[in-house]
Amino acid sequence: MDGFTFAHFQYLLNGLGWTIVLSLCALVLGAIGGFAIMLGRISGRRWLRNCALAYVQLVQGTPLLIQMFLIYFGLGVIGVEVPALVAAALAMMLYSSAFLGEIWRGCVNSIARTQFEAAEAMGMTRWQSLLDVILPQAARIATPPTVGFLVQLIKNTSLASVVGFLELTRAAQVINNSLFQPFLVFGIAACLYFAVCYPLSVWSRSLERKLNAGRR
Amino acid sequence: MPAAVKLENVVKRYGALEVLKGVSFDIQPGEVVALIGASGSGKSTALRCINRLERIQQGRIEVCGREVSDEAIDLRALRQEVGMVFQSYNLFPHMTVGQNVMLALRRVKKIARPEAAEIARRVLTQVGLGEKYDSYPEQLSGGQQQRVAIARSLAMQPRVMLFDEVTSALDPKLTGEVLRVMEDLARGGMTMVVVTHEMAFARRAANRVIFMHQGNVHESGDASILSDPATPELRDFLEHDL
Amino acid sequence: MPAAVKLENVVKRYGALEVLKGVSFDIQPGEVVALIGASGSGKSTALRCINRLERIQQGRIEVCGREVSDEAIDLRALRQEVGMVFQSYNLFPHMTVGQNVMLALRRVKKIARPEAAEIARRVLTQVGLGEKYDSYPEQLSGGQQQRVAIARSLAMQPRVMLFDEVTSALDPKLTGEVLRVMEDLARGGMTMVVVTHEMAFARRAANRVIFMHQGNVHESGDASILSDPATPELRDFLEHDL
Amino acid sequence: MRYEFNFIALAPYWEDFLSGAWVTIQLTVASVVFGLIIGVLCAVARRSQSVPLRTVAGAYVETVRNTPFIVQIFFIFFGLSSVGMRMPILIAAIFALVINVGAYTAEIVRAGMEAIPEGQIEAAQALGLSRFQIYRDIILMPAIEKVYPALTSQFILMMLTTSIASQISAEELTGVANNIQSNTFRSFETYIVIGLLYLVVTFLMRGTFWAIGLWAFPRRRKLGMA
Amino acid sequence: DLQQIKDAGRIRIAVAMGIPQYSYIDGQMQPTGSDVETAKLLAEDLGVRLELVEITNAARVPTVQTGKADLVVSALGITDERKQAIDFSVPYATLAIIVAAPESEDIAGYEDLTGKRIGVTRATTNDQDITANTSGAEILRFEDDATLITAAVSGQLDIISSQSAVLGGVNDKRSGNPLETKFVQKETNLGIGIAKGNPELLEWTNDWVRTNFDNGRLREVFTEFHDRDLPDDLTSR
Ligand SMILES: Nc1ncnc2c1ncn2[C@@H]1O[C@H](COP(=O)(O)OP(=O)(O)OP(=O)(O)O)[C@@H](O)[C@H]1O
Ligand SMILES: Nc1ncnc2c1ncn2[C@@H]1O[C@H](COP(=O)(O)OP(=O)(O)OP(=O)(O)O)[C@@H](O)[C@H]1O
Ligand SMILES: [Mg+2]
Ligand SMILES: [Mg+2]
Repeated sequence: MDGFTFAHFQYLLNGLGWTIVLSLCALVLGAIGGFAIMLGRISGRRWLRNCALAYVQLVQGTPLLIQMFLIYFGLGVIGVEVPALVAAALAMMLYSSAFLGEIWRGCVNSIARTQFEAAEAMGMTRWQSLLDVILPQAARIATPPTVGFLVQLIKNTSLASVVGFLELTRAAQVINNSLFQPFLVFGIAACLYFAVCYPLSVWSRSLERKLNAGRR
Repeated sequence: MPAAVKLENVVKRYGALEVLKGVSFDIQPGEVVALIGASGSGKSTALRCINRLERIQQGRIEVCGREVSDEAIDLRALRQEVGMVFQSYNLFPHMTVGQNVMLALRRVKKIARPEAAEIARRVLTQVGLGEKYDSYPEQLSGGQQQRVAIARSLAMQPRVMLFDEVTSALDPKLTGEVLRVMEDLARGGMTMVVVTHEMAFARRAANRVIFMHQGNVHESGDASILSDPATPELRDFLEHDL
Repeated sequence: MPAAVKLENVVKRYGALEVLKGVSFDIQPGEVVALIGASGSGKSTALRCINRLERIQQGRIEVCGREVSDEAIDLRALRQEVGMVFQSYNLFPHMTVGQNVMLALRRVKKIARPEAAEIARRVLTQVGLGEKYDSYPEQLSGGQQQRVAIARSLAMQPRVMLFDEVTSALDPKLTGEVLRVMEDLARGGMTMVVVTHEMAFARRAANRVIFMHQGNVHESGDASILSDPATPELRDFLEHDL
Repeated sequence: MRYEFNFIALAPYWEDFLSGAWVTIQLTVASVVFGLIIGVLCAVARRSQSVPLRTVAGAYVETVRNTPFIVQIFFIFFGLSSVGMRMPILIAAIFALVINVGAYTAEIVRAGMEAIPEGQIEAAQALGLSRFQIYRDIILMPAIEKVYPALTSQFILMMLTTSIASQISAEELTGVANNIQSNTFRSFETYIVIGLLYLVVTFLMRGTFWAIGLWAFPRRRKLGMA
Repeated sequence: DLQQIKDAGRIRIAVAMGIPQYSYIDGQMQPTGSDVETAKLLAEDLGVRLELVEITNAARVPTVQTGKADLVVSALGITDERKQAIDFSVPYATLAIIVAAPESEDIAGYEDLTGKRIGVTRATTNDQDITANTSGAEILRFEDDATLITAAVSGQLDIISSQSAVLGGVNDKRSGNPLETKFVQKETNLGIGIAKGNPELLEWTNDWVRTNFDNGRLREVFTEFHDRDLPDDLTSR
């Protein structure tokens, strides 16, 4: 057991690859789910609103780790065989859809109700008003918090190790288990995370500034 | 000929607060009616009930022969008859002036793009904004925005227009321009209900004045009631007019 | 006796845009001056320069004998002399009406709470809002908010008050009330600068009228210039007044 | 179905579950309080005129926000003991959590401050208030009120993050769950139980934040916005 | 089941990576250790391809319980409680667990741990043993051996309970004041875990363990990594 080698670094990069794949899955699937949750949360139907709210509360109220575990092994228990990637993607989708749904609902709500009224007063349907008038405006406000959430999501993919994913954090743990040099190994892992997340953070903030400037 | 707008004993409550307490009035086709009254007397609420942005608790509202208070009313059809210009314009900030005007033409009336664009240009020219077609709302002054809002409603060729304080915060010159547009419309036979707090404007624009007081129609008549009010409330309201 | 407010050749630029192009005027203690002019002519900017919310690029401004354009000026002292009522009120939404009025009394003048509360009640009563002491701004109608903003400035007993379009969006009755408050203040000897786009208001409130046009003082004189303008620009501006 | 659920097997461990929940709550409360203080200070620092102050605060916020918590907690726990500071586990965990949540809080509060309309500040200036007074009375409280829902969510997320403190041997809910399931091998049952306990803690937190909001922002109560 | 494994031509064996000497990653980033090599032998003899399922400590039992893997060969001690959840083969190896501390500490048995701060790896036999036999000790439970070692190296801890193989790693990194074995807690029998309801697979595995223990292959693999021998009577314990 000697020092940190290039092979170790490749192993970490490989882990980073999985981290990115999982994050993209979570983002894409979560965006679809989150859109549905957002629609549910602003729906005119009370039962739909309540269902969406209950979903959000449930998912936001339990750790992702436990959700992963219950989905991966839980589906196994009831006899549904899912590959780890599917289970992890499913759990991340549930998780991110709850958060994205809430973020987007906030953005839609922050578009003044009068915009809805103006559209409806011209005879447009609710759906047309949403698509043509509300969403394009909400999308602008929603970009910074969505990117901000994505940064957190990338780091949370580390929890997928419980279902056997060798993503970046787990790869670092495995290496540390043979090298016992936590500062070095985790330091490098932290740098890799930083290299991915920081540009996103910067981008998110420049977007925020641009949008704020537009509003003043 | 049926009334263009008819309210019968309309009651509107927000929770415990009764905002309209049994309002009745008729507006004939082609009439221009000014709705005046103190702040909080229910003028905006009355307009909003007329095009069913609010539901009423009692009474009836009829617009161009349609029963507005009917639960099963076809809202889209109603709103093609009734245009509304909001106090705060409510333009869509992410669309150009042209797109603002075209939107409902294309989505509601399903008019093809080139034709809709042509209509948009025409009504914008009518309100003196032909050259602002490609500007965004925030690039316009207040008065220009207000006129875009008017054009946006006009493009749909409604039979009734509801104006909510369209000249607040405009300087005299811009107020004059809006007034001119409305006079054109009146000549074209459009029915209009105008909420305003500028008495000079009411006097000039309206055939008839309705004075609201604490959720009721308190006095109404032609513009002469503004110089010769019958009730002490209207007299008190006007007293401070400069 | 020195002028209460004195501008000498004031130039104010935003980047390349020259908004004030060498404005000069004097206002004597106790005078009420109406500042009129088209939208964008620089009226609000002039007010903001007077209490140093904006720095100027050239010229001098003096308020009650203090050199405003001096870099080392004691801003807090200046602002105890000059009160400002903003066009958009700018009440603090998280405080009650009473707290809004008391804030500066307690923080700036270091007046104890009970005494400050008493002053707040008194000025609120003066503007007819005694019973709104515990309400929050958003529970008030527009006119009431405007009067709270006036009370908030008044409580500090400034020697000069700057009013930026304080009567837009008020109905005649409320406009009349605000006018009455201002007349009281004028009788008390307060110096006031009033930006307005309502000519009737200017006519009634002001001893003197200053007409701004494209960043310059274009014409000034007593209220009679409103009926008998000397320059074609002022004539054009007034032409549309109803 | 091959698996038979057996929650009875967990019954002897109920005290352990509760003590785990209690540790989680302690970690959470301490981190919320100190995290909020750090966050507000950093938000103010990031808006200050002083370049060094801004840079330091910015570097802290960016470093923490863009690296995973587990790395941070390792560095703090083992890093400090390497230089001879051996502190109780709970304190070390709280220290790491505060540093983490402080950075997120700083960003949220800063966004709230930036959303205060310029006119509010001008009005306060025109009344003669000093910079400090304006910060305290006109910017900070309304900013926190504006972002209160976002803060609540962030603190709940942080509460869920405390589970990582089990890595450095804190006996909070997740750590306790791992102990119990290694004894009983009733993994699902254990995870379901702690899932429910986390939900309970979440609801407690939401309730507490709601109550604090009522007290701290009387306007919301009076206007029925809460 | 056994037939299904043969039909599929591959066997899935779960291994928790990161148990020093039993399963870890070598310099070429290849999994190795006594458990990994045992798994390779087993697959070879069954005549199927080996598919290693790399998991975490906590997931060892659920992974076979829910059929994510056919077997778990991962330093899993045979206990009565675990037997209720899964089936075990006869023992194929042992885990010697010890208490270690610097020379200066005067520790000879569990009772000397009272009032001391001792580190263990969570969810292991050590953890259970120390928890059951000490009173008044401050027990720190870390999620894996590496974290425990780091704690001992960085000075958070002086006393650890772990498997003997860990000691080398600790003393390599620890600056002075090396840890030494104070007493042996016990030697736990390790079994191969199988989901309940697979009698054929269980039987085949038992036969395989006995055969290969007797012919010395399993003992060879073990000694290669652990510097000690397995007891002779292991498979009949
Ligand atoms: N959504 C609402 N919920 C509760 N009360 C409301 C609501 N909308 C309006 N009100 C109340 O109804 C009353 C009438 O409001 P309305 O907007 O119709 O007044 P208005 O005559 O248009 O006054 P203004 O001249 O100030 O615009 C007011 O007292 C107002 O507070
Ligand atoms: N912060 C700023 N940056 C750039 N330009 C500005 C800024 N503030 C004002 N202006 C410009 O300065 C000019 C004068 O503005 P000002 O607000 O003084 O006009 P005003 O006379 O008060 O008009 P109104 O009657 O519409 O209030 C306008 O053209 C405006 O666009
Ligand atoms: Mg209104
Ligand atoms: Mg202005």
